[in-house]
Amino acid sequence: MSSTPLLDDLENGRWPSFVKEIKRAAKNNPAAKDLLGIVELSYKEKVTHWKHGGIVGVVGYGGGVIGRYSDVPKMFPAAEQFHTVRVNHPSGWFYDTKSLRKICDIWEKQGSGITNFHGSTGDIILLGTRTENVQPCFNELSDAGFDLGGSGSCLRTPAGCIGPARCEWACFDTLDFVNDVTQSFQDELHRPRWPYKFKIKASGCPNDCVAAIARSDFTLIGTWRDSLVIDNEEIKKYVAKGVNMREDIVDRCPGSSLSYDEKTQTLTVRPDECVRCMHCINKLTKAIKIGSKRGATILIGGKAPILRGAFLSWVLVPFMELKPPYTEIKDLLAKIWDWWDEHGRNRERIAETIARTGLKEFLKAMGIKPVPQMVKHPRSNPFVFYNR
Amino acid sequence: MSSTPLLDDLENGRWPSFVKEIKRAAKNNPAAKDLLGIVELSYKEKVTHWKHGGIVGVVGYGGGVIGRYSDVPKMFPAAEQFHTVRVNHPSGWFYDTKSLRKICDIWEKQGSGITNFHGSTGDIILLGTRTENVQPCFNELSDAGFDLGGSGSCLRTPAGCIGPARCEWACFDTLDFVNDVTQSFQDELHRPRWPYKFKIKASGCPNDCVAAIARSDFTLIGTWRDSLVIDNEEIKKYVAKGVNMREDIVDRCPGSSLSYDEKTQTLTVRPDECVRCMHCINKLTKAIKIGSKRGATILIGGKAPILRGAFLSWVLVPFMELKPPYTEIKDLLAKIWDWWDEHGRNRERIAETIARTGLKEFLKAMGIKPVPQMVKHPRSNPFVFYNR
Amino acid sequence: MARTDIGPPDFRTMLPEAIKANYGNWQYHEILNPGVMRHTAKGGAQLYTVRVGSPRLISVDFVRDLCEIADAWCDGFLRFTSRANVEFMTPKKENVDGIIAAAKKLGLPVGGVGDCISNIVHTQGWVHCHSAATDASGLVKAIMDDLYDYFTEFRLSSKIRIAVACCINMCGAVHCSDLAVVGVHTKPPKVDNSRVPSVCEIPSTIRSCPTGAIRKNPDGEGVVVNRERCMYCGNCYTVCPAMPLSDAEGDGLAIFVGGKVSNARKSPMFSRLAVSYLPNNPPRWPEVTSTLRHIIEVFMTHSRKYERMGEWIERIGWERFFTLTGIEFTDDHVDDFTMATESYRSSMQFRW
Amino acid sequence: MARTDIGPPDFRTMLPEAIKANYGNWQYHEILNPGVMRHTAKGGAQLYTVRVGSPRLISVDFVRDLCEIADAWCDGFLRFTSRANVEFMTPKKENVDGIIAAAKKLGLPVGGVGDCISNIVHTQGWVHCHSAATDASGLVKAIMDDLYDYFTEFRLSSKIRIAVACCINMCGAVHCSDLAVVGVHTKPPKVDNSRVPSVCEIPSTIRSCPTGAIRKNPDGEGVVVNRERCMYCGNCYTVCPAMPLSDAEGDGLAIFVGGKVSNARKSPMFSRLAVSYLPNNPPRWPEVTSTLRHIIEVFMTHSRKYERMGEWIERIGWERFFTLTGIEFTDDHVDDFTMATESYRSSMQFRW
Ligand code: SRM
Ligand code: SRM
Ligand code: SRM
Ligand code: SRM
Ligand code: SF4
Ligand code: SF4
Ligand code: SF4
Ligand code: SF4
Ligand code: SF4
Ligand code: SF4
Ligand code: SF4
Ligand code: SF4
Repeated sequence: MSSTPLLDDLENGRWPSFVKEIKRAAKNNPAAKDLLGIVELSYKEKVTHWKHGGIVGVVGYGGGVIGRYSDVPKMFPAAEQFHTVRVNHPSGWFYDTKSLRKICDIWEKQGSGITNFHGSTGDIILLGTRTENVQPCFNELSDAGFDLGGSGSCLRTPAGCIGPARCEWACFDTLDFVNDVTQSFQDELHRPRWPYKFKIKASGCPNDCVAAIARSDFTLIGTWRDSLVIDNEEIKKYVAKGVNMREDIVDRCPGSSLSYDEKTQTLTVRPDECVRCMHCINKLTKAIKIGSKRGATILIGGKAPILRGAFLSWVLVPFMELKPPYTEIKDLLAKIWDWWDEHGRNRERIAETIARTGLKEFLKAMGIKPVPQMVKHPRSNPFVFYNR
Repeated sequence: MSSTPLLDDLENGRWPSFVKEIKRAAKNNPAAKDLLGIVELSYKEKVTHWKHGGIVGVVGYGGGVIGRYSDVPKMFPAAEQFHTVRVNHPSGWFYDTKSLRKICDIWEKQGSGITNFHGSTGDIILLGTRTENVQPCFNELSDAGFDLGGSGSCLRTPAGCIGPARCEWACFDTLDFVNDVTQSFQDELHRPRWPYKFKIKASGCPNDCVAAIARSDFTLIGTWRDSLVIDNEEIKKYVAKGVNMREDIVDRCPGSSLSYDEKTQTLTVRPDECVRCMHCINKLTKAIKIGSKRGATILIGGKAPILRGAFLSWVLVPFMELKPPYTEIKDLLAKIWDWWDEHGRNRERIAETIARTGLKEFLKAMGIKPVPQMVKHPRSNPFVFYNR
Repeated sequence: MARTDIGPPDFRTMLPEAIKANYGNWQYHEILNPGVMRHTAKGGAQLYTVRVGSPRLISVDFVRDLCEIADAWCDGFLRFTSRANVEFMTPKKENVDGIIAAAKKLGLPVGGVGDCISNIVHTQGWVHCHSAATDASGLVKAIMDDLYDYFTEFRLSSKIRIAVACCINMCGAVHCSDLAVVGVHTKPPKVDNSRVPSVCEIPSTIRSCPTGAIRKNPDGEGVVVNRERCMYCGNCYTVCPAMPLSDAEGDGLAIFVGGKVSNARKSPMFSRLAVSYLPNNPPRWPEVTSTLRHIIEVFMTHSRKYERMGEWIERIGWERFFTLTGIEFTDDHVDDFTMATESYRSSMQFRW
Repeated sequence: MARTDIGPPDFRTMLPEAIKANYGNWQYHEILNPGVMRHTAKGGAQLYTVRVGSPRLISVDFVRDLCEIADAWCDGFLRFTSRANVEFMTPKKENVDGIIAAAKKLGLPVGGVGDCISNIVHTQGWVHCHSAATDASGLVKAIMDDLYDYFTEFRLSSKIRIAVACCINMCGAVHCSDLAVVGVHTKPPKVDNSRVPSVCEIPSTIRSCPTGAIRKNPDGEGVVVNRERCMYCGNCYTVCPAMPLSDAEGDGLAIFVGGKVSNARKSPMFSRLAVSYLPNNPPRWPEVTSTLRHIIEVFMTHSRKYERMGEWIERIGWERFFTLTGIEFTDDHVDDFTMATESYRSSMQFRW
């Protein structure tokens, strides 16, 4: 009988199997083989067999590697140390096969041969290596032109959507921005020194294809200031194809900003009322285009629920043009980090620091004038700290 | 020159003038006259001239009178003591002129002759008397069939809308209920012994004409369980009169539960989707009637902003039939007060106690099963106190 | 000894015959004009109601005046509304004009029914309250003088409910009104440490402060207030009379907008801060009256039929509310109280 | 020494020619089928994208397999998506079938574009994390096996975005997903006081607890946990390794529903608790897969075109969600965390 009956079951079924993948790696890698044993044990016992952290790293960096030790080293000695190496992906997760193959070769040699393309922050996750291999692994990656991503209380690997590389709705160059900001803040990324982690994500339009508003402390989402553009010849074609303009487009517009004339088959927008939700544009890709005065909204504070409950990022700057060298946004980032460094408590994300001190204080420190776009509604309580 | 030039200005203008009223009382009442002086002084200096409380009352009661002293007794001796007597109004604020005249006579004799019909809790407010007159005033009121309302940390004077007396939408007998509950809890009303005040208000339907949801700790609002009833003959008449059924009725229905057929001029409701907001009923009074399985929703916690911010009452029991002797609701009230007495801190309204301990705990103590109608949405955080 | 705990008179003794006979049997109503409505009962019986404005702060003679009208036209009965108006009811159509004439003779406005601005729910102010940052009756008089025609005529396509409170205790439904004016203190309490030890319980005074701004006086008896942390709520003053907040210079008015309590169309909503400070300018408070009027006029121009203030603002967005009214948005509008984060916008949906 | 701080390779070196040439110049796209879309640039140039599912937890050989496809059909380039799918792009229409055939040969599903259930965003689980209450890769495999046809076929009229996290740290976008599965601990940490003093900093361990459940051990060294106050968040364990929460009996799964991040139609929304506990039942977690499938089927029956899960629930109301799905509403659903009151309903608008 197989020693991993529970995992074996997960080789069946139509979706590609991670168990098959671990087994493929296990063929010529003892660590991968022992990983299989450890995971099978967890499947049987319904508890994890990984121990809490342990500091492992490379010379000159404070992060980028997650130390990991199993609590069953006797049973599975080859996977006793199973550290993760986070490798910073190229913007948009584009690769040439030469680079990919290079990474594969390095990892086969220096680690378990098991990986995640990608971790949910965006890194290439090289899963499972021993302490003594960490530095050589890094050296080889560096020679191949790759560098580590973030871990610990630092800037985490920024990520962005595919943007202008393939998407007609990109309101700024997400890829260039992510690349530029990553390169500009290498020190912040590799040497943790803040109260806690800080994530940056950039989506080219309000569809937010990297879930930036939910998963990054500093969120950029593309938008535009003028009107979307309607091509009514194309609208007619959609109508001919059976699109119900009223029910599926006009009635679903959250700005109540569209009108449709059945007779002339023309769709009109009241630009002042459009909230740029993307719905009509998404559904009528040939007929409706985004506006041309493009830039991004900056939002702040997105994070998972530990400890005060989850936050979605809040509007901080409704509109900013985003052009290289991105000076304005880099200055803002520096200001934010300074403030957070000074006011943030240990293990307090920026949203929690702002929640504790009040958005008002934060805005003041940033020199940003409050505007109604920052709030769902003004305060309902009368407890104003008047400065009179 | 007049000694009250600022107030005199408020005798001008089309809206009836309270200054005229104070002056009317002042004609043969020195306290009223001095009140005028005190208020003029406030208008000049822009500060209040009333001092903080002082305990004044009648034998056997702990509340019903608000002690009030001026801080300018030398200037205005007749209004140095200017206590308020709160008199419990009859349900629905209905009066026969005999009773009203009786109150006038008593107040002319025992007080300033100045009054509010009514205070915003609902009492008749007799404004301005001296300590030695308080008991005689009460005695005479009692002889006339009136009693004091609430003040202090007790049950406050319950109030309700006009309900079945004149309104076709009353889903329960607000007047009888208010009267009954007031009579049943005289002890709780007159002898403060709770952490803080507790208010009850009853509106006969979701229009909430006494703002019960905003102003009472314990809120009853009438509703029904079956379908509203549409009379399409009357609908046709409204259409003939120019009502735009689609725009003004169907499109404004928050339940998206109405359909209108232009051809047959018929309006239909999907009862399962109707959220009983009252809009269509309000606007088409002859054509649409409330359902016939009537009762009330009980909500809890409405209050003003001191100290944790204002609360609107929260749904506690989505539906309860409300028929005399109202045993179920009285039992619930008793349970709530017991729990609050035990768990509430000093000056903590019931909403604040619930907010502090969690609705879950409160429901458990009340023996009420949680239902989705109590929440806007289930929790988004994963921090469940599992009881496994 | 007087009888205690008798409670209020049974309302049934206070109902006119026309109501008793049709109690719970009403079928529909019609609003005939801003001051008059007609209710029809199942049997066909009808009841006319005439609504009349009142300053609420009145003399007993005013009440007697009302009694005279009721005796003349309404079989000796009348009622007050939840907004301190007076309602005269009669089954006789022919009595309506008599009631109206009698009210007018007394200088009382007839109106407030239907899509009107009805009477203002208000409070005590300088007339009776130690907490007051302003007067209530005077403000209401000034406002209603200005908005008088909105009470007596149909100018709106929805109700506008106004409330006035003289301090942030908000005795009334200020926190859920279409338009609300609230007296605010903007200076910390003036601590009189010569009296604090004798008239106040120090520990409970310290505990009363929601922001922890009060601590023991390090230099002697009594307490001190940390100005930076004080949000002028007045809770300390309620507990300790030797810490009044009133200040001729500092006290002023804030305006809140967009609240409602009915469930019609939209669920109940809180009012939100529109203007954080206007000067306390008796006897006419022109800054307040003109701001209210201005908001109402902008609302009338831009709102849809039936739309309450808050529904309108929700539809157009707060950014448009501020643009259209020209009111400045400041950091005072940004919530920093206990539930503040709930009010921060996490959406790309906004207007410029 | 290796060079440090070189950062990632410049993405420009990783772009195929067809993209470089039309960078920022795309005009529109069409979804040709669940696995293929075509983007058209302003000049008329076209780009075909074939999307292929991946288990994310893969071997280097898997990556090499992908490279072979890319070399054969895509000039040696490929990319991954934000949901760990693989995208093969080519300007040549005739290459599309080749890519699809090659992917299928490797056993990889083609799909996930448009109104599909795309790949699941997930985390480490028992494969690598000390915090895990469950496995992630295994859950995803079990779920995607069950929902396979939703990936490869158009069965929906909107996207359904699923996320899986192995503990409430929620590494991913669980808190804003149409459907989310989260591993939960339901027993307090098992304090090993023989190790606490040596491996943990006691004051910061005590401070780490958001509910104040941890205090010094009154009977000796280390700390004790007040069971009543523990909400199993695991924050203490992050700070102090001698307090693991894993428990074979207690650990289980919660399901959250109705979140989204796009701004299309409705603003971003949080996911909300639908099922507070399902047993941890590897390797197939049948209770989880069947619950998800059931919710999806109810959603499909009752939702409107384009409506995301959360939009649907908002329209019909949570009460109907629970009725239609037959999921029991319990006190676990009632929030009692820091912002709980915001979630309590202050409205008469509800359905039976
Ligand atoms: C007399 C009074 C009840 C009482 O027991 O005293 C009353 C009586 C009626 N209300 Fe009211 N409402 C009364 C205060 C209220 C309040 C409370 C308040 O103003 O503080 C509200 C809630 C306001 C809010 O949401 O902020 C209120 C919200 C309504 C509504 C819902 C309006 C809306 O669209 O939101 C209706 C229906 C309508 O007008 O379409 C209504 C309808 C009615 C009807 C038509 C009911 C009926 O069939 O008799 C009554 C006369 C209409 C009118 O005044 O326009 N009544 N009504 C109150 C009169 C106050 C006054 O003097 O002006
Ligand atoms: C007389 C009246 C205002 C009026 O002119 O109508 C009034 C007057 C006072 N209220 Fe009030 N409240 C009055 C209705 C209200 C209401 C409205 C209601 O009951 O429908 C509220 C809002 C609803 C609520 O209860 O939350 C209200 C919320 C407050 C508060 C804030 C309570 C809170 O929890 O937020 C305070 C402060 C306090 O209790 O210390 C307060 C305190 C006070 C005190 C006792 C001042 C104090 O700090 O001790 C005022 C006495 C004034 C005086 O000298 O007469 N009053 N108070 C109302 C009672 C008349 C009556 O019995 O009919
Ligand atoms: C490739 C990818 C971006 C990337 O840089 O990797 C991407 C690419 C596209 N997205 Fe996306 N989205 C991608 C993740 C997302 C995400 C993030 C996520 O799923 O975690 C979202 C937010 C989901 C949410 O709200 O929870 C997202 C919300 C959208 C929407 C809005 C859908 C909605 O109605 O809410 C559209 C427009 C539409 O589909 O109508 C869209 C449209 C598109 C378009 C059509 C844009 C374009 O013109 O190229 C792309 C292909 C459509 C498709 O996949 O159906 N994309 N898209 C991501 C593919 C993930 C995958 O493998 O499945
Ligand atoms: C590897 C990864 C999951 C994955 O399989 O994809 C991951 C793994 C861990 N996360 Fe995460 N997080 C990962 C993306 C996220 C994300 C998603 C994102 O970045 O877009 C989130 C939600 C967004 C956010 O940051 O709030 C996330 C929220 C957390 C949290 C909760 C933080 C919070 O403030 O709520 C923790 C707890 C902590 O920091 O102590 C955490 C902690 C951890 C730790 C370090 C466990 C711990 O307590 O020390 C995990 C290490 C597992 C391991 O052994 O490798 N991880 N973590 C992701 C990083 C891969 C990468 O670099 O690409
Ligand atoms: S976020 Fe917008 S710009 Fe970026 S890929 Fe998605 S749809 Fe395109
Ligand atoms: S983008 Fe959204 S808000 Fe703007 S017109 Fe289109 S559907 Fe309406
Ligand atoms: S709350 Fe309803 S029942 Fe009561 S008076 Fe108002 S409309 Fe009539
Ligand atoms: S009462 Fe309200 S929810 Fe019900 S059908 Fe009428 S408008 Fe719609
Ligand atoms: S609002 Fe304030 S000042 Fe006015 S009566 Fe109430 S407690 Fe007094
Ligand atoms: S006014 Fe309020 S915040 Fe200021 S000291 Fe007093 S209790 Fe504290
Ligand atoms: S969700 Fe929890 S268990 Fe899973 S990887 Fe993140 S921290 Fe580890
Ligand atoms: S799991 Fe969370 S709540 Fe429980 S003791 Fe640890 S930190 Fe406190």
